[in-house]
Amino acid sequence: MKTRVIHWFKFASPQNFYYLAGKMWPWFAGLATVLALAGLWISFFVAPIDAQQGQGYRIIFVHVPASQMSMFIYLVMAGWAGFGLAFNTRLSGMMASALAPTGALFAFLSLVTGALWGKPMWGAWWVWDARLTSELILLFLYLGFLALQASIDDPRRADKACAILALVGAVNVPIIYFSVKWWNTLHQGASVSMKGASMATPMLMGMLIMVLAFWMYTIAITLVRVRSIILDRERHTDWVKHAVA
Amino acid sequence: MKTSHSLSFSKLGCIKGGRQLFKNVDCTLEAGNWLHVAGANGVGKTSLLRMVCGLAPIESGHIFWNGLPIQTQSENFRHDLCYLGHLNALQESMTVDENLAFTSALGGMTPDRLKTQEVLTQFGLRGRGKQLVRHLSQGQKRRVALSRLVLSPAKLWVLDEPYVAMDEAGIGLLANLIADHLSKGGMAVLTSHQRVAIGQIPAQMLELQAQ
Amino acid sequence: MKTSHSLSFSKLGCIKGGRQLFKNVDCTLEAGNWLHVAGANGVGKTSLLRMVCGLAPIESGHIFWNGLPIQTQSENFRHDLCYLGHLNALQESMTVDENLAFTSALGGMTPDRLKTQEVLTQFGLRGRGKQLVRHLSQGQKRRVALSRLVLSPAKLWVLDEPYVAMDEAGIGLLANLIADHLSKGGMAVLTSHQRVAIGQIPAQMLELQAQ
Amino acid sequence: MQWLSVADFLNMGGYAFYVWGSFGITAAVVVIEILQVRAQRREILRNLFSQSESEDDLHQKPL
Amino acid sequence: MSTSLKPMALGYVLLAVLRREVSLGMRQKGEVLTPLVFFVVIASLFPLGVGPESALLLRMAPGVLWVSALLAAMLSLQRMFATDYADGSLEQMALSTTPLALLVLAKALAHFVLAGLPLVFMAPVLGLQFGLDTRALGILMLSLLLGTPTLSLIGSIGAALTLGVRGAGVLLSLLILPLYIPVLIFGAGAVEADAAGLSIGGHLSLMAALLVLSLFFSPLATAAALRISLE
Amino acid sequence: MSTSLKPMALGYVLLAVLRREVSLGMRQKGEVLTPLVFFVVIASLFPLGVGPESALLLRMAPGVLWVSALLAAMLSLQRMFATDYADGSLEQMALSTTPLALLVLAKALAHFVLAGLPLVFMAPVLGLQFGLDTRALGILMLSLLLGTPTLSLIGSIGAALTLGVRGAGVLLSLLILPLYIPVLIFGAGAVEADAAGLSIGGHLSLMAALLVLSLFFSPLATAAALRISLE
Ligand code: HEM
Ligand SMILES: Nc1ncnc2c1ncn2[C@@H]1O[C@H](COP(=O)(O)OP(=O)(O)OP(=O)(O)O)[C@@H](O)[C@H]1O
Ligand SMILES: Nc1ncnc2c1ncn2[C@@H]1O[C@H](COP(=O)(O)OP(=O)(O)OP(=O)(O)O)[C@@H](O)[C@H]1O
Ligand SMILES: [Mg+2]
Ligand SMILES: [Mg+2]
Repeated sequence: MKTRVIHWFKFASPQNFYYLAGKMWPWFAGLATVLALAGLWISFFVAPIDAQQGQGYRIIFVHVPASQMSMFIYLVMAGWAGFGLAFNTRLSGMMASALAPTGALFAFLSLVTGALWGKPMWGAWWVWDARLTSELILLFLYLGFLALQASIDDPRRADKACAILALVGAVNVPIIYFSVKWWNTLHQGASVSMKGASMATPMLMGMLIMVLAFWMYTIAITLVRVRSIILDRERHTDWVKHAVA
Repeated sequence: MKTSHSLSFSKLGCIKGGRQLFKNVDCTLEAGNWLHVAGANGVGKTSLLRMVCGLAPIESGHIFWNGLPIQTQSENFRHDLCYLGHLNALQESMTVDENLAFTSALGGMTPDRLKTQEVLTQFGLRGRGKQLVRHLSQGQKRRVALSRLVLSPAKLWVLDEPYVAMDEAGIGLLANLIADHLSKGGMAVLTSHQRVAIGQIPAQMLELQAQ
Repeated sequence: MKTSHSLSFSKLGCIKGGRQLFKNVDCTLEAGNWLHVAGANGVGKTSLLRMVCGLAPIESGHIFWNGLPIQTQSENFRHDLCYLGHLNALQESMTVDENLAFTSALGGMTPDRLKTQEVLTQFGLRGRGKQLVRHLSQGQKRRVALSRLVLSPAKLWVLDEPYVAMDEAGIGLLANLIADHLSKGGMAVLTSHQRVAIGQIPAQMLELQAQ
Repeated sequence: MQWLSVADFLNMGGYAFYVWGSFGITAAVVVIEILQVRAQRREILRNLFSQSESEDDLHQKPL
Repeated sequence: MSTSLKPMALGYVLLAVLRREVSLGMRQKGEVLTPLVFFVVIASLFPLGVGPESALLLRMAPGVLWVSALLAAMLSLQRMFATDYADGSLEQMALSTTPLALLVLAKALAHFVLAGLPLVFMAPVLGLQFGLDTRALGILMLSLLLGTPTLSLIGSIGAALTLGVRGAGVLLSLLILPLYIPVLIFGAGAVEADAAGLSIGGHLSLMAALLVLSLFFSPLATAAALRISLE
Repeated sequence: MSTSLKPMALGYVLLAVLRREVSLGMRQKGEVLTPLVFFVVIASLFPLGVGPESALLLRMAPGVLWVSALLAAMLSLQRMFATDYADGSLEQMALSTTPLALLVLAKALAHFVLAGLPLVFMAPVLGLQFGLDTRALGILMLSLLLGTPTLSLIGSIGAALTLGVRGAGVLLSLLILPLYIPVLIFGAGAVEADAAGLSIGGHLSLMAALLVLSLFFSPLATAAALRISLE
């Protein structure tokens, strides 16, 4: 039993992961490129015009993937963080801090593309809708994570502190989401419905492919970033000196 | 109840900021003895002491208390431990008495007015109980911090540069206090750049070397 | 330009919290000499030094610098003065280099990289320039604080327990530094519970007595 | 093909600013992130190489 | 002396910490007064910024008062552990035989007593200035009474995480303000719902749930964060 | 070395302090970002407290944004001198040959650059969320640009006065918020006046006057306050 545990941790050692990630990321990057190209093709040339929203609906092909990724990444990040706290593995913290910037960027993209969509569709850049508001709060949570990470100079302490923050945030995300939802619906009825027209198949396909492309991109960029982080954190070890020599 | 205690390090190592401070430190301290951790500035004495207390994580090697790793019995170990660091752990805007009362309370004891007064007298601070710590001199603050030792039932004293800011009388007082503690089967680990004799008990030396 | 300086106290007294710490202190210090302010904990050494620097108001008596009361020439006096207190005056979240650069800038000098590096080497801190002060050991912090002395053009050094936290090598280093300063016509006022010889220059003693 | 001309494509049915703005900012963010990650890696490698020089300094015995 | 503390002894330590914190707070007479006055000042800024229209002010009142209370409670969070950290007392607490989570709970409660409770009693006065009626004032007080302990508890996590960090004050706000949002929504929501003639049972029970949840989890998270800060 | 510093040397010291402060601020990347994010978070709290009704939000916008900016700028005030005080640097500054008022001026300017200026550029984004139009956004920015340096300057007095006092954060807010009120009234007033079709020249010139006044007096007051804190 014990040997197994040790074996497992060896597998997750930064050194091994560094090489593993080095082998893996080009594949994911390649996949991301191919899928993005395909997705873009479908978005602009295959998917038909929307009956109600005209061509403007095409924003959906970046908006929805960005929104989804921003939420998933937070979950994954909190997962890594929790794992790191529980088992005291160094890699977990590095993964969490490699994911955070990308998650924050997607949250930002979700807000910007949403705003760019909202202006023509609702006539306002922003409304205080439940979903919009909770996405904004999610961005704040990411920023808090990043700010805390940046303010603590000892990386291992920073990892642990951020792990606690991520976990506390993860507990709160559902609470925030439901409270915001309730807050909004209390005052005004369903003034805005986010569901567009029933989706045509090519639209759905395009969106799915774009979502996949975003996934691949996220994995690739995270792997590259975590490699840098590993090098930085382990710079005094011998294997790093060999690796970069 | 167990009467004899022991502290031992095995292959203890410390890395700070990617620099190996020390490694493979082995050492055993039995009841009634004291360990003088010595070495140049920045060699890692404070870091070692903080590891012993469980304030800093142990990166390599082990620290055993009564034969068990300290991490596996942290509550037990904390009960046997009294630590005094570079900082005095005194609230500047509280009086000496209030600070001591709080110290006792943290250890789960009812603060005892008479005992407190006695201790203050012993440390040359008679009549200062009602004075704010902010208004004490550096050496007086250190004395108040040290009086925690007398009030604690701990077996193991871990003292980081306890003689700092103390005048000669104060140093003598403290040395006697430690000698007394050792004679009752206590133990002490201390760092200091001054070599102060503790009663008749020879120091067990641990000289850390810059790597 | 004046070359020889003098510091003198006349009937200096200090009351803290309604308690007379000392009174009628008279003393004159000429260029090239140093004054060791000694006395038990809490006798008023720090209070005296802070009065000398103009940080605490003078309640009774006078302090003269070159024959004039220090209050009447505070800018002049500050230019001739370098004070190092119990506190190190280092920004914990800045690097050593940045702290030193700022110290120089405060004195109206351009921070000189080479000079700074030289000073750090002198104080056994070579290669530490880029390290955050937070990550230095207690003694290393004190060394950085003391390196201010070398960078300052001041004539009068006022040092409150400068040897605290320093290892033996560090104490020797500092004593040499002071001796050097004195030999160039500088002056020093310091407190310490350790009697450290400063080169061949005998200390002018000022023993404060508890009243 | 649903687009009449390149101009029609670019016009996006009058939603050019919003649609191209969205895709543009997404592309920009992706590019910036990639550049930032590369810069970060270069910086870290540079530090790694310069590290061996300062190594001697750092491992000096204190006095 | 026994190795492990008895429950009674634990209670005693809890009380001792509470007493120490409160007496420290009372020492500087400002300590209790300042969050309070801050609450007043900040709430009064709005009429100045927005203009004196009473209908508008009345509509804004629950939200503005809750936001002001939240900010007032938050501003004093930072020093929950700061001085103990700087002078080494926190190390001693971490090394004491009492579970750190318990000490932390006591500190959070002390924060509530010193910074939260006074706000509860000040709120009606400010509410009057905005033109709220008696019923609304009562509900405002009730919601603050249920909400401010949660604020102290959640806040303690942030205070522990930002310990020893430069710019801790602002960072702290950044970390915990998003977490405060549910409390704010239900708290201000309760007053508004009642004004709109709706039932407020849901709001209040949700706030109670939040309180229980944070009473349980936040001391643990805070204690873990403190140990990390001390490393 | 001459006893009294030359004007050029004075300028040099001023620059050195400015550079040090700004580089200290930039060190923790968060330092510049946090007041900014704080501004955003706090401004977003109000809709959450008040409710999502857009007409109401639009009416509140100038006041709420100005109050939020003011609070964001204020929260970072506290550390203007705090670390320098704690570590003894401030004693050294007071003992240096450079006039303390000058050092203080440099520090206040650094605070404006780090904490005030970013707010000016963030304000339009928040304005959009509240539904302000382009013209109103421009005036909002202008009023903030004129107002935030005054906030930093006035704030430095408070920061100096509350140095080393327990609970400095809250006390500080308490001391300076009343002093901030004129800036707030004219700043938010300018945006509202324009929305109501009135001229804003008066508002802006009053703000400029406040700026000049505080540029002149506040370094002196701050320096005096610092000397008192150091005693
Ligand atoms: C700043 C403004 C906006 C933000 C922050 C935002 C945020 C989000 C989020 C978080 C999702 C969830 C993705 C998921 O659950 O899979 C989403 C999905 C979506 N959004 Fe937005 N959105 C914004 C504006 C808009 C606008 C203006 C429209 C269209 C009029 C829109 C249409 C959609 C659609 C169609 C979906 C997918 C629906 C679904 O999967 O259930 N969004 N958005
Ligand atoms: N992040 C870091 N980067 C580089 N070095 C570090 C870092 N953190 C700590 N150190 C070094 O680790 C050592 C810690 O020393 P420690 O405080 O244990 O010394 P000490 O033996 O107690 O010295 P002193 O006698 O001065 O108190 C110092 O040399 C310090 O410079
Ligand atoms: N408000 C006060 N009330 C009573 N006593 C006070 C007050 N303020 C200061 N004191 C006393 O004044 C003295 C100040 O001493 P000071 O710090 O100058 O001592 P010191 O000689 O430097 O001692 P040390 O060697 O410990 O550094 C102390 O005895 C202190 O208790
Ligand atoms: Mg040490
Ligand atoms: Mg002294």
